[in-house]
Amino acid sequence: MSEVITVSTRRGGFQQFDSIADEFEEDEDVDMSDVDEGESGGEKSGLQIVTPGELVSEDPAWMRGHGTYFLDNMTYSSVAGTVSKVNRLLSVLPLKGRYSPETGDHIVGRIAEVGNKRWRVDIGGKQHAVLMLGSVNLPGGILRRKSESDELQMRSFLKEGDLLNAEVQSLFQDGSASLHTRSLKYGKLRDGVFCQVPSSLIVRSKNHTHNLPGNVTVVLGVNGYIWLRKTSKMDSARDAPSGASMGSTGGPTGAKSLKADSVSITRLEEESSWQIYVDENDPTITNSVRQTIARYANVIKALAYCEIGITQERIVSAYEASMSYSNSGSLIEKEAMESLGDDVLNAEKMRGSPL
Amino acid sequence: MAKDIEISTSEAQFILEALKQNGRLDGRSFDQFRDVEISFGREYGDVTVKMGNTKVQCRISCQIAQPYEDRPFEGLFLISTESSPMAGPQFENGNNTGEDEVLCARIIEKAVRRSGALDVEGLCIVAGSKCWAVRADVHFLDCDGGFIDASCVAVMTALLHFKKPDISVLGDRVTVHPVDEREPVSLGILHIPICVTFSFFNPQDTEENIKGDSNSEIAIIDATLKEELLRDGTLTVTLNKNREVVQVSKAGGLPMDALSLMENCHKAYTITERLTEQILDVIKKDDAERNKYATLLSSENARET
Amino acid sequence: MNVQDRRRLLGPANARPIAFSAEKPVVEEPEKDQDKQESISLRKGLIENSNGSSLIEVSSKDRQFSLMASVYGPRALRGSFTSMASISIQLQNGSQEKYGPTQLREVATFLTSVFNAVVNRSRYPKSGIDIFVYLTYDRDLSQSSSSNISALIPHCITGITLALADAGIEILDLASGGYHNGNVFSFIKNGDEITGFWKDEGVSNDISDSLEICRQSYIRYKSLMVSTLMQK
Amino acid sequence: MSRLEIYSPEGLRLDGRRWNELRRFECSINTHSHAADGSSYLEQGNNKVITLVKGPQEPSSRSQVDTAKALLRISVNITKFSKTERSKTSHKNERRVLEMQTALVRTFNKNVMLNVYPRTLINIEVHVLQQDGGIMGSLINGITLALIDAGIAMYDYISGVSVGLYDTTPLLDTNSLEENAMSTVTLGVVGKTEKLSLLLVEDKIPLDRLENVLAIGIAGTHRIRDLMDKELRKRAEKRVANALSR
Amino acid sequence: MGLSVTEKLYLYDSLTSNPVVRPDGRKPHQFRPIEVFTDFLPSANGSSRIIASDGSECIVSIKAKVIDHTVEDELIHVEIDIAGQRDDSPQVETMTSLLNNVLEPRGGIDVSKLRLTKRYSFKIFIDVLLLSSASHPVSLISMAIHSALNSTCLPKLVSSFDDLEVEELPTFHDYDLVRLELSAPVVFVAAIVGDSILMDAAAAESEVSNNGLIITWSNGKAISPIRTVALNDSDVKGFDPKILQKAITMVEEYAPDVLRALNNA
Repeated sequence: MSEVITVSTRRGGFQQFDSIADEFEEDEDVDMSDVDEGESGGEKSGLQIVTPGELVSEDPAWMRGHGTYFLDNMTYSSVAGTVSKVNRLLSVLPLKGRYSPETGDHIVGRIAEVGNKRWRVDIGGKQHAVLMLGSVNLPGGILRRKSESDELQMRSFLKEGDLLNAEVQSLFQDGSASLHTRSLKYGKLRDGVFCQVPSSLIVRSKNHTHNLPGNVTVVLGVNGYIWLRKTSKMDSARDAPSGASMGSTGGPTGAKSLKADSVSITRLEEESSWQIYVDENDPTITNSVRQTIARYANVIKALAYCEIGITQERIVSAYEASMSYSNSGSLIEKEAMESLGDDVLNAEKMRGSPL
Repeated sequence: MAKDIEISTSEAQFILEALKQNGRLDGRSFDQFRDVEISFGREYGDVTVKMGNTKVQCRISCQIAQPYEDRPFEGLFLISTESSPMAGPQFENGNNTGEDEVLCARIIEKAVRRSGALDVEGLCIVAGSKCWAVRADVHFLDCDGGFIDASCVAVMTALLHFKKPDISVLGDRVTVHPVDEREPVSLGILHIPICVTFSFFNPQDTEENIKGDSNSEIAIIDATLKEELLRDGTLTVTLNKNREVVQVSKAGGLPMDALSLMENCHKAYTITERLTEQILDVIKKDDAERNKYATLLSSENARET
Repeated sequence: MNVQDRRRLLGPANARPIAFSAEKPVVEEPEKDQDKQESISLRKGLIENSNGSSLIEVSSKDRQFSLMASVYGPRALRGSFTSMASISIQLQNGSQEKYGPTQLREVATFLTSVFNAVVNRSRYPKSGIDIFVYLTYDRDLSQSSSSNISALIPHCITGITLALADAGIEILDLASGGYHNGNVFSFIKNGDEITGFWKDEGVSNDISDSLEICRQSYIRYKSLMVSTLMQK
Repeated sequence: MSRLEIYSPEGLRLDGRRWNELRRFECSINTHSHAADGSSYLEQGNNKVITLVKGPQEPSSRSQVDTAKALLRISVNITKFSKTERSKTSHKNERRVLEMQTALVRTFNKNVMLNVYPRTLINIEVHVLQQDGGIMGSLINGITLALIDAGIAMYDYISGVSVGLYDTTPLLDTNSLEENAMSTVTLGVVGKTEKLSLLLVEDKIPLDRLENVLAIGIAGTHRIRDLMDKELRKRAEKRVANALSR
Repeated sequence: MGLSVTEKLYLYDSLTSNPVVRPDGRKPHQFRPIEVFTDFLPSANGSSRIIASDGSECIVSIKAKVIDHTVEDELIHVEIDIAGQRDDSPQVETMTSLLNNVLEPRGGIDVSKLRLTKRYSFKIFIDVLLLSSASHPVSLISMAIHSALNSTCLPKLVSSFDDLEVEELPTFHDYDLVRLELSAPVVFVAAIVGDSILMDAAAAESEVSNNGLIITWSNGKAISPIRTVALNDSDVKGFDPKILQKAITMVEEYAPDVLRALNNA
């Protein structure tokens, strides 16, 4: 393999029809009478696969969810995907599609437009999300009322292109999201790089910000937007031994927790000042941290390439497996990505934790 | 489009509800074509067609030109359709790339020109170097729906009506004789295509249209502008009286059962027959009118019969 | 959605016919060294309607040509917010249709990237600066050298810089360039920085030889520009 | 090409097919996952068509916002090299292409559940790399596949095919040689129904033969629907199996 | 694309630090892998499709026509179609002009191979369809043209070469084809970030580049056209003259590897 570039070629074809060349043995002539093919195949996996226009159920008792439409008692599928029956709700989950926001999702977004008292945020969905001026922390105190001068200097808080993480506060009638950043864990993102994976690979969970080995923190947006950064003081505070940052349970670390609290209160004010919107990175990011971040970015892309769901454990496991490649730049090759994916899955099987 | 015509919700509901109850605003039945009025201008090939409030004018002109290199034995034939804000605010000056305008122009093109309604070989004067170029200019004067149908009648009547100057060819020399010198000659018309447009409405939900078997979709013939604005789909069938389908265009819109589309084609045929007759009739009448003194003015000696 | 009435062909409300100002002083190179290959003269502020303009006339042994540059702006841009001025440059043939439209377009794109690095664009958010260059006259005197557009590029850069300065638009430095042996360099900061390089003929090893020669041209054009701008 | 060879007395066509045979039909989806939300590549005989579906997405301008439903846009790019003889002029803005685009938009407007995606834009780009007759049908099939791949809700498949009429024999799925020699009918059919979304006849056909032609056309589109469905299911099963094993 | 200020700062610092840290860990001279497919258009004389790992994609068709070269002297004709752009858009026109320069006979391409007889030649029509591109596409396009020309086969001439006297059109063998061995130049784009030079810059890297250099490589040497090109709209700056030579040296060092990979694979 060349150190400079890999080129894979194929003659005589438009693309690799991957392993689906086994068909067309059958005659393709058409008779006036319709030959109805068994459409109920594909249940080997136990999941029912349906395609648009297909009858999903004749039972009128179901409530019809996304991906379906109905006529009289019949429910039909409107997308290609798998049938999901939750309680009395019948829906079809498409195999692919854009991110659909849900209330409470922790997402990463990019400012697309600064509007009247609101920002429009690209979150990789069907529509931009809205971030109201009233839904962000304003400089100079967390509980301050927004003023007219704030409206005029919105671009000095967040401007086009800026990245932030936020929570979906509510959904509008048409399915678009309203965001908020009224917590110190949300807001403008700094000190790192952005990467993107299909949103279906991110599992909704309680926590989407993880500190990784090598002094790197990852924010896994539910929408598939990911931010990798150098672990900040705040990040490490969050991961400090339980109780320390929460300051709730007293116990043997009571004294310590008091101290932690006082730190966080002073920082709270500090963070609520202009500091939270400043466009500067931590000046102490070392070259080795940068290299670690690049490696993590490649590891995440490899997991996405193998269509493996992305979790903190898998990122760490893939990161460790990737150490066999001394140069993280070789992880952009397909073979390397595939073997990394296999390594992760094998390691999971060995440990017997299928997630 | 320059301005979209808006139709109020209550009016739209009223029209649709009426259709569901088998009624149309102007009292016509679903299969009833509006009466067609054809009138002629002073010159040959100047025709105005009126259908209700819709008014289309077509004028034929010709000149001598060079044939296309790859078709030396054929004359040229061009149909140009011009819409202007005069016909309605939905049209824009000088911009004929709107969806409806393009479709309308293409259908007339296919119905008349591509189907060979005009004998283009008869337009050849000297093979490869000289031929007649016939041009039909269609102007939309007033729009109340049914442009395609009216234009087609206008173009065909005008072509039948038109007379080009007589010529004599002597080697490479072509002499065009002025109309007052020699009787002009008619164009060769091979068949008369007639367009009939159906508009479809779906009285029920889309689900019923796609999955149901009631086939309850409504099809009306010759919609007015308001009906056109509200319709879910359209079909233009072009036929001639030889029972030939010249062109069919159902460019998307409400899915319709194949059998009911066939039924529509058959309905269109009866209208085709009637309109063809009407056209031939008015041509004959106009010809008689124009030539009523012909026998008197003839320099020939009268013969005993 | 279509609020503008486009049915009538009206010019902008404040349109004025083009007007040329009274004769402006010309800065010509002192004719001290006759062995110089080319003589050049610069003028500024010729077109009253524009915010800034310039005229360059060059004649050498084997080529004579002149070009005019005019600058309109900065003017307000409609639409979404942009944090920097956007520069658009158009190149036009004069009476002779010498260069093809795609070729002119490519040079214009090149010039745009040069001036994106020269104009202090962040000073003019949400604005546009339109620059027009007319290649008014271009004649080959010698049959031998193929008349290519490359040799004109340094003069285009000089012309645009002068017109920008005339328009009072902030620029980081006076940009200009030189042409030698098929290589074009555009410089700023006394030749310490390249803002553009263009080569349409020959191989790569002749580049370093041309660098110094082009830098000399740049310094010469720059001093001429300075004296033009100092004129009242 | 002599007219006689179009359909031999033995019942064989120029390319060896019988009257009711389709051309080779191969398709795959998700071929351009980086560039689009849904994509397909289709070979129907010698027709080769790439379709990219982008969206539903935020419209780039205010005029494209419809508060009730998504706006569907289709642009058809017929490349200059798509025919054996390279065309000198660009096909963009040709009236014939504009007509095709309009017909396609109106076909899919009624079949895609646009009301599910208010205030968005669905942009479809079709690139015809090679054409050999019956292109409209291939465009319809390609778009259907790409829309399904994008996970956009639609009522049913739409499949398209062209049928020619040679004397009294209808010939299914015509190629360009056949298309030049006889009248053809293009159909776009909804799912396994007999409902026609699109019907185009561009040359003379006896009225009393039309029904026959439509019947074989409908049967042909049903077969194409099944072939597309098969490919989609195969893909879906692979993905589901993949997801379960991981 | 529009990056945030902090992203740009982070990237710029990474790309200008020592050693250079690219966001995907590549070495400064390292290219991303590409996939090339050829000979998929039977109605064309040659065809290729090239896909970069970021999904950028380009399709090229080669069609040949016999012309009388005593009448018409343009033997190679390139046309570009960029999906979603008008034919007269600045990007299309600039790219057409640039590629016409790249494929200019006086540069690297040997047009004598298109010569059929004393009177007739093949004229090659190169149609480029750029389906999508994330960064400056010229490199991808030139590689696609290179592969397409590599795969091009033309009918074999059976009539005599000397036809100046005899008035006859060239005739060809019924099915024998001859491989056209025309090696098209490959164009490289080097991104300049501070004092660093990067090959095959990704979209985000282009976004923070101070400038870019287009360098044409043919028959083992860097040739014209060579020129600077802005890789983004906002951060274009001047650069040290030394960088120019450094970038060319870098291309000279690694281009042979790229061509070998492109031709052998």
